[in-house]
Amino acid sequence: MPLIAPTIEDALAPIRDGIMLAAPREVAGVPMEATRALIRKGVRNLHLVTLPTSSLQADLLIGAGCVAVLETSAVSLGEFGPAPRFTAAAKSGGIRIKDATCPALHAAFQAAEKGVPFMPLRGIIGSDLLAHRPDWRVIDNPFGANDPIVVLPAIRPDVALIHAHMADRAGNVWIGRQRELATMAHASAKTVVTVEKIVDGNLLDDPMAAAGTLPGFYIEAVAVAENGCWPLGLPDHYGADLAHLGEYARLAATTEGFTRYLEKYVHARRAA
Amino acid sequence: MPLIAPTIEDALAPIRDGIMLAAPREVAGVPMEATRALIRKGVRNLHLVTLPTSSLQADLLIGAGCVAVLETSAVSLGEFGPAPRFTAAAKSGGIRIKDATCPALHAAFQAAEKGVPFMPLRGIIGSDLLAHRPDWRVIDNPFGANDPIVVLPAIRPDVALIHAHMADRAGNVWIGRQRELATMAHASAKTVVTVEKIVDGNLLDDPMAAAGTLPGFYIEAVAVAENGCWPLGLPDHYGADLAHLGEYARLAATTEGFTRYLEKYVHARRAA
Amino acid sequence: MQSHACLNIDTAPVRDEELLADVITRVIGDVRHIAVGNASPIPAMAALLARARGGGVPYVSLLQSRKHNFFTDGGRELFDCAGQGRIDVFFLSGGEIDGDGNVNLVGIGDYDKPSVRFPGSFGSAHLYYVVPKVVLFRTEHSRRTLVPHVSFISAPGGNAPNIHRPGGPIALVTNRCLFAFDRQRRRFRLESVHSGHSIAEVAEQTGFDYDCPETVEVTPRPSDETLRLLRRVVAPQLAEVYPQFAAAVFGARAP
Amino acid sequence: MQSHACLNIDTAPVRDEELLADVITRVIGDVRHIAVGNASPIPAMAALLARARGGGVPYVSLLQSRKHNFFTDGGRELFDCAGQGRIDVFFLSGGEIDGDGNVNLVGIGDYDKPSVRFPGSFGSAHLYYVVPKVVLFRTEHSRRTLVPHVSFISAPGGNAPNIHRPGGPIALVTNRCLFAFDRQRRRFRLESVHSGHSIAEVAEQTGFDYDCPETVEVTPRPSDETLRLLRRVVAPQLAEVYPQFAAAVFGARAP
Repeated sequence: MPLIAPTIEDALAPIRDGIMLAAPREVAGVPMEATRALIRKGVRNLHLVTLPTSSLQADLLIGAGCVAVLETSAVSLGEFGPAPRFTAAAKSGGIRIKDATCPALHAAFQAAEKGVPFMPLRGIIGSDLLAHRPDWRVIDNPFGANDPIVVLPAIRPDVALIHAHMADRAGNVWIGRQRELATMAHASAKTVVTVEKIVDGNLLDDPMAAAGTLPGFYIEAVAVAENGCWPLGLPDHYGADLAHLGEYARLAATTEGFTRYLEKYVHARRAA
Repeated sequence: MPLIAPTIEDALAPIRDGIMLAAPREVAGVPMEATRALIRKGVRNLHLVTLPTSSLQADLLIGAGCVAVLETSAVSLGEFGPAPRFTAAAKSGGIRIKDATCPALHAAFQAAEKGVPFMPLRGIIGSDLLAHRPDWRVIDNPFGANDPIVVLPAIRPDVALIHAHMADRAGNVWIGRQRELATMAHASAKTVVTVEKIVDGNLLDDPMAAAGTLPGFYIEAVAVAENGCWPLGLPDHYGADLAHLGEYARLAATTEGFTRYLEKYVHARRAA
Repeated sequence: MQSHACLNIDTAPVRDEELLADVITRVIGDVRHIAVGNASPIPAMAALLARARGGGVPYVSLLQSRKHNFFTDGGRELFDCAGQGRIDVFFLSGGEIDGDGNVNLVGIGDYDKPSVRFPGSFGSAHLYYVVPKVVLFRTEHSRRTLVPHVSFISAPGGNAPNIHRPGGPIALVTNRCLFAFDRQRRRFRLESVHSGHSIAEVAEQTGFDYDCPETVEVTPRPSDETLRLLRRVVAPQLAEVYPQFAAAVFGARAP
Repeated sequence: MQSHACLNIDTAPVRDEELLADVITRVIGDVRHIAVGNASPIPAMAALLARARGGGVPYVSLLQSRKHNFFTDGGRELFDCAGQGRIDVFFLSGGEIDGDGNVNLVGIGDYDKPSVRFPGSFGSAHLYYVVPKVVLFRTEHSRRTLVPHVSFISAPGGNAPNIHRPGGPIALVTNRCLFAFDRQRRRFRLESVHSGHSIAEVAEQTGFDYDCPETVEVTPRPSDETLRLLRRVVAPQLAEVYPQFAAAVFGARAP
């Protein structure tokens, strides 16, 4: 049975130095409160894999020195410009980047979900991505003739860390339309979740709610983190804090500014 | 935009002789009223592919002479015993059977959903299924050494025919937990739906409903068929008519009995 | 009917189905997740019994149930879950089962015009390979069902060493006895004979060769506590998915 | 602010963004489904304009929108949908774009220690291959962005004939002009130059070779009806996904 953890810190216990950690895309409800707790915990050498892209979360973890390897299709602050700590680390060689393309990450997680060693994907051939991904291969389509196709090895993260609107006491988590969070949990050995709230009853008992529910069976621990995506938004529930994101973009443009940001918004603020 | 069809017959227009028709598993809400309408329409030479199994629906279509090729992991009446018309047709060679195994059909539909030509699957090697499926291949796992693995070609049906609890006027269909119905629609060129009712408003506007909704984008036509799964059940809504299924099993045991069944329950009864 | 059932519920004699469910539960041992496929009421009883004993542990997934089934990702989730290594126990039956642990769910005779046709292979050609503990189950123990060699291998009892196969059969439970399966040797061994049946009868009714130790125990009778759980907790749960079976065996209806 | 915007809404001069959206909408033509990825406000304007003109047709999917997005199968649905051949139009940009139609979204210089790093390839290395009409879009038209050869090919403009590739580029829209792309020849042709810009300026600012006809038209001004739709219908819709952009360009906020 999933642990309904008293604190975010308790829930984060499975996230240790050196593991492969799966992170959701920037619009899927990003566990930012948990991310700040991870930085406070001082986790190091993460292999961070985003499904398939990231914004503030990856930039913050990279800037705080938590990441050794980053597997992603893109890291950007969107309307607020390039992700400054990601960009700086890439240019200095401070992290190793495994560049991917969005559907390749989706497919590789689905391979793990299905327990198969690989998944084929159209495209990619002729892209320089291939040259830098020796773990990707090109085979002949067994059902074609002279039809090369890329195959991608399964991605099996140690831990997936996600945020959602609500969970029940059996650890069932309502993820709504963010179906890739289910795939992420299926593909990962363990899944840690923060939620806005814990609700009474069982989400699986209501057919309408059940359709958007990730079963507790796949969940290691759940902790409450109200407003847990701040300063990003939670789809259908609250928007992003645009002023704060602007402040982040300005501060994180320099190492010194980023350090001040960390002190002010990460280290000085304990989890609520 | 999807057609909100005035009658089931109108919605079934895309289902013509000789097409590949995808059918849902026996517990996913089977469009039985539409199936009876198909029999009345006299459709012939279907390549019926079940995702992944079937019960009464396949037996009825086979018995009524609508099916030339059947691709399935199993056809059975469950507690009511073997599916008599399927069994008889198999023994007489009246239909060509492409025997599969459940996850192979799921994977092959997912291959079509993803636009890839094939999908790998563990297992199957050493099964006689392989010998009878020349369209399935064994390749070496490109990421392994001396590690044979089966690859399955994508299944791209011409039409998927499904039933669901409700749709809205934009043709969005609430399928709930029956996620394979989404995959079936994604994999198929066209999808025809019967529903218990058409509701006001847009299902995609409510995050809770949206999580279980198949967008109208994928839908060709929707028609209302109240109690449309009878005598099978619709999950979460109504159960199977056990007495009727018992009667079917008894009657369908012989050709004559099956003919009487068709006359009484299919030809004599027009769609409501 | 209800009051009549209540009077006798804890004292009625052990039913065959109860004995078999108890045997299966014992064979399964401690696990995290038991899944049960279509048309398997006695394995479903066993799984629900295991959970009743464990106070909610292990997870039980009855494929055709809404209540005893946490899957929300459609029909594929069972197989994906197994592929992930997250299903510990599954059950398979067969129109034919042979001494190599091969199961036949397809038919007998020429594939294109079989003399006997079974429903089809269901998920066997995948689950048999990836679920660590597959329990074979067949209530008709005869030379017709337990054969020297199956006519069609829906799923084999074993594979060459280079074939990825973390799973496979651990036992075969019939109406007469319990066989254990040795995966290394790909061979059954008679483990216990159910009360009222004999070693000689098993030999007579089994079409394949198997190992038979000098002494074979009688399958233990289910404990009173087990019978209580089966009758009071499991039977009503079972009635949701197997109404005809539950009514016939227990006189039980879904709560 | 609101009343001020209302006073001028239909008579304000044509904004650059409006011209570009209009050009893109024209390039797209009649289609069933336009999808727009991250950080693409002007392509999003164009897609919403196409739908406003069509009275609800074509389908428009703005990846970061909740309202203008029918996807319910998670982040993969966009790519699956494209793989199915159900997305007719997509937009790509690039830190660098070259005359072969190659786009670079990764960086410049040594891959392990680049002198410039872009966000990453997003879905380009798949969508560029499978979407029939990909419109390249870059508002900074300079020799820095439109280069002879990109440093890193995130996605190529073309492939060898044996590579499965139903999709690819049809045009490149910049702040100065519209290029059409000839897939057979893998080469751009100058199609029209926006008002206020010149053929000579385009030649001066473009780092790659392209075909330049004898006469090149001036990009037509958006019609009054187009401007009305952009300002009254599209701008408020855009504000949901691109609040900063919509506010800066139109003074518009989400309804």
